Amino acid sequence: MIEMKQVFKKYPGGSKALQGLNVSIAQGEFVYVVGPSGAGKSTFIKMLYAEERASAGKVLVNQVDVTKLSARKVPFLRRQLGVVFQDYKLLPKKSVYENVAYALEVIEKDQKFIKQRVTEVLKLVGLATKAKRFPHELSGGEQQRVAIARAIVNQPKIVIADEPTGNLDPTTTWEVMKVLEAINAQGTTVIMATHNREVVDGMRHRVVRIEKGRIVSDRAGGDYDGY
Amino acid sequence: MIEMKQVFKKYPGGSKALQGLNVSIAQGEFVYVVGPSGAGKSTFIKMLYAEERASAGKVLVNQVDVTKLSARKVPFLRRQLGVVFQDYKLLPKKSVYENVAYALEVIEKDQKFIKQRVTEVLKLVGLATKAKRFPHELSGGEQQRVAIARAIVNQPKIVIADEPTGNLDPTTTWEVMKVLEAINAQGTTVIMATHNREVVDGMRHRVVRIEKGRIVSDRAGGDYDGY
Amino acid sequence: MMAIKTWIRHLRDSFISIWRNRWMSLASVGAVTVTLLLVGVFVALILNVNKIASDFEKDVEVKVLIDTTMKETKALALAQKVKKLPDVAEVRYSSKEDELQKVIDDFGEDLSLVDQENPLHNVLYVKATEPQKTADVARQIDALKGTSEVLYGKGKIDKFFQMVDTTRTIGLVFIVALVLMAVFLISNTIKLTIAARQHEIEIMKLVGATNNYVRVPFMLEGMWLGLFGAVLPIIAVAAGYMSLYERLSPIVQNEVFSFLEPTNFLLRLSVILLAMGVVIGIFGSAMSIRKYLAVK
Amino acid sequence: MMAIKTWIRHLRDSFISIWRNRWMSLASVGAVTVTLLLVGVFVALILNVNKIASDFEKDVEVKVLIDTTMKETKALALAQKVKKLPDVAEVRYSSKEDELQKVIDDFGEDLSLVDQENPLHNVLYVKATEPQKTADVARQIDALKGTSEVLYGKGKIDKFFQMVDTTRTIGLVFIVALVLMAVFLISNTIKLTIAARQHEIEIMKLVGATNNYVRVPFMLEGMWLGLFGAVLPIIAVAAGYMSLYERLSPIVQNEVFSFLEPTNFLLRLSVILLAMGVVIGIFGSAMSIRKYLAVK
Ligand SMILES: Nc1ncnc2c1ncn2[C@@H]1O[C@H](COP(=O)(O)OP(=O)(O)OP(=O)(O)O)[C@@H](O)[C@H]1O
Ligand SMILES: Nc1ncnc2c1ncn2[C@@H]1O[C@H](COP(=O)(O)OP(=O)(O)OP(=O)(O)O)[C@@H](O)[C@H]1O
Ligand SMILES: [Mg+2]
Ligand SMILES: [Mg+2]
Repeated sequence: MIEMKQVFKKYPGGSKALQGLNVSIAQGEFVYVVGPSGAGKSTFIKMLYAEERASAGKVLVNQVDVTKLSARKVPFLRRQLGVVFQDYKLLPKKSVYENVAYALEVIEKDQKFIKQRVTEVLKLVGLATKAKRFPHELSGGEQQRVAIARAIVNQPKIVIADEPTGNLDPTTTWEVMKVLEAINAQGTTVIMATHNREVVDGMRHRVVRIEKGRIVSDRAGGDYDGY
Repeated sequence: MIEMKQVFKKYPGGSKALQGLNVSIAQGEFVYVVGPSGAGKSTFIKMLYAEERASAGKVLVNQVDVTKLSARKVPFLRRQLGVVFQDYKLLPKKSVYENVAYALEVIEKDQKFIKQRVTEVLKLVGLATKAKRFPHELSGGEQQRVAIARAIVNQPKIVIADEPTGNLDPTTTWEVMKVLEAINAQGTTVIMATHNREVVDGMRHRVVRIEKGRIVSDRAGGDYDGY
Repeated sequence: MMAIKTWIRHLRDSFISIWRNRWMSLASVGAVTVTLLLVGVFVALILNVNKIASDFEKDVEVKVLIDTTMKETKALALAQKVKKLPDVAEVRYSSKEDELQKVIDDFGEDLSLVDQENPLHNVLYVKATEPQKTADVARQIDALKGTSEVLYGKGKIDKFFQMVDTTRTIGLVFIVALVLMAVFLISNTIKLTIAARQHEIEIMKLVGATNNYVRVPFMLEGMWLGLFGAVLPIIAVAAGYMSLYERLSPIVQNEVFSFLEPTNFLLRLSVILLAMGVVIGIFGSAMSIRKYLAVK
Repeated sequence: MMAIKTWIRHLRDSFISIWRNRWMSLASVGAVTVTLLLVGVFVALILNVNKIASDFEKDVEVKVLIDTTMKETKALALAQKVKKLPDVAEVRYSSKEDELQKVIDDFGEDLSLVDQENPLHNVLYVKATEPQKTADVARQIDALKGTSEVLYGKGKIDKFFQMVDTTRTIGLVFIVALVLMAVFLISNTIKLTIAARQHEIEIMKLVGATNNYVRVPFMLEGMWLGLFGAVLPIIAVAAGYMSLYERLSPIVQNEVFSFLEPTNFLLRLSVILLAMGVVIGIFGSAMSIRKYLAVK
């Protein structure tokens, strides 16, 4: 389903974020990506939806090599994925509702369906009453939950979340994790970069640890520190 | 030092973020502010440096009522505080070095002093090698540490940090906490909104819990859940 | 190609976006308005100057002095003959008495006191179909019997034609330059408003929008900005021109020139201004957005 | 008030900012360039048209027909007398032979064949110090002995003066309108570039910068944008005007009008363009930034 082979990424500035990363993730898996700040977790994730292109190596998503994907086809790759960005990336001039709806509008869903589905997802993340707010009128955690809602709204086969609980209190974190568990139980692949030891240790799944651009440990049902 | 009396905050949209908040923090204290997402922690903090003005009540910082402070005097209030914003608020067109230096430039420090002090602080947060990078060329946790460096660079009497470790791994979190402990030991007041149970429980200080815009518990040396 | 519901969405988004960015929208519309006003006013001015220059040019005529020996009836026959020559547009006969009156008008009454026979010729004034053919016509007439002299100010007229031509060329250069400047200013403004929204465009692409899906609402927005920006200039230029035309036309009605007739002229000018606003709005948006659409 | 090191910092920041926002800076400079070019070219044009109109106006003269009985020497004495009248600037004597030659030039040789005494008058051509005093002067001369008739085209001249005045007024209106438009377009562009950086301004304020500390680099930046934007128009207008002046002046050197002499005129125009760029740049920035400086 997802496979990376000897992936290197060197940013224009010169920093080597990925240095020969190999990993393979099957459909339906739930994978935590952990590691120190600046280890390359976000870069690894950005490879998958082509926000950044690999300097060398192969990145296969659903049998397609993302590194060779033409610019025209990138949007169609992204529609198969739901991404929670580390910095949320909400559209500042669109309301909460519109932000979430946008992901369905680009795939030309019907207005009626959009309305129903967006309302449903907003309820799921506890923001039903804030649909008409604009991002700058929300608390940090609320913004983060909008980003999560947008990522899952079109029921993608793969959900990629970069530090999706950094601004959430333990209770809300737990609710969001239950949502991710639920969609994973329905067969969705979930890849989640996180620093939250409590989550990783409390809800056991495969843990991939990245350090200095390389995978240093990878074990199913492991804990945050790699045991 | 810091005192709030019956503070209410109603945002233009109509949401009531603070509903009669009373608190008093002495010089040199270390206070965690905890509570669920959307409880009003950031709003509480924004009152202190006048990013938002209270709808009613008194906010005293160093004997000055912030709610009545004229626009001209606000910058001088802010110079006495070091603030880590929840969304970092780094200047996108300034390098890491320049972002941190800016807080010293506005108080018209000498170039030589600035250079020495900024270098020192960047080393403290582990970013000495990334001084010339721009914010968008940093990882999430690196950006967060730049924000922390900027907040402490002018050795303010009060440091206010809104969720300063949300994007940091446990190790880096621990290093940052040690920095905050150290400046607190030197007599600086530290007020920190956080969701990190590990931190709150592991490094005991006064814990103020906000829920629905009110303080629901306030105990010295308490743990995250208010015991 | 694109579903109707998608078009409706784009249309809705373009309006919402103009409203939510109303501060910037207003600035853009303002810039378009001022620029098109400039274009409208100067184009109207320049085209009228050109028209007037051409009117003067068309007024150039050949003066044919008829043999003093020729009788008036024969002279009129000659006029008919001249009229039939190729490239001759108009022939006007002026008797020697008329001519004397002119001399008197110009040089004082004392000439009329001269108590002798009128020494002047009967005269034909001839206009060529095109001013540039004046010299040709003069030569042909000179070859006819009964003409004692053919005057048309040789060198002077060439110089005059040259001046009119220069005026016209300069006018056209000005119009082209103005239009180019307008294109630059308007698309530049639109570029700035779009640059300010670069971040939004990137996000749209990151959540799976195709280039077209991102581009269309921006292009529609550019279209509206151009359209709204064209309205005021059109009204102002039309109203201003009509009022000036009505005030100035009576004053110059006995002169050899006249101003461009408003109805037709204003209609065309309005269409041009509107088209400029809309086209530059659409393409300005499309161009400016391109660099932000490139996938990294 | 502000320390020198702070000024140096602001200066440095303004340059750095222009460079880091080079894309927007270029767009702004481009807009300023085009706008000032427009102003420069049209101001040069309009001022020359006004100059030419005035030249024509100054060419208006009174034609005094001297009694045929008066001898030439006496006529010259009369000329001296007229010269001393108030408001008279210039007196030119033209003998009746000269006058006859003119008639012949205008109406064909046949008049010269008239084998009788020249029926024309000796003539004085008189210019008033100011064209508007022509009527006065004419009246005074009429009162003198020895003048048989004083011609100055009464109604016609008034109409001509009126036309010249209208031209001049329209010219001034155009210049004022152009300048206002330029002010709007330039400050509008600067407004857009600053609006795009609203977020930065807010952050600066949040970390303790005073309004002035935030404002000054932006104002300096505006100044540079205006300054850089004025360079090209100044060069283009100066070079263009000088080359046109050199090419056209010989052609019109025998006419009653001439163009504005370049040295002085261009110097002033350049100063004006530069001042416009710089002043609008500075104040445009200062104005646009104001609303983002308001503390919440
Ligand atoms: N656009 C960029 N240009 C240059 N260097 C970059 C860029 N983005 C990231 N980097 C660098 O690449 C390295 C890996 O960054 P990445 O964002 O992948 O880290 P991360 O593991 O997500 O860290 P965090 O937990 O702090 O978010 C870091 O050292 C960072 O400074
Ligand atoms: N600018 C605003 N306009 C309207 N409502 C706002 C605005 N900012 C915050 N709010 C609302 O006020 C409430 C408190 O917000 P605040 O940011 O203080 O929460 P918080 O405790 O910091 O939450 P988090 O932990 O998620 O950051 C929330 O319900 C939020 O939606
Ligand atoms: Mg990251
Ligand atoms: Mg908050």
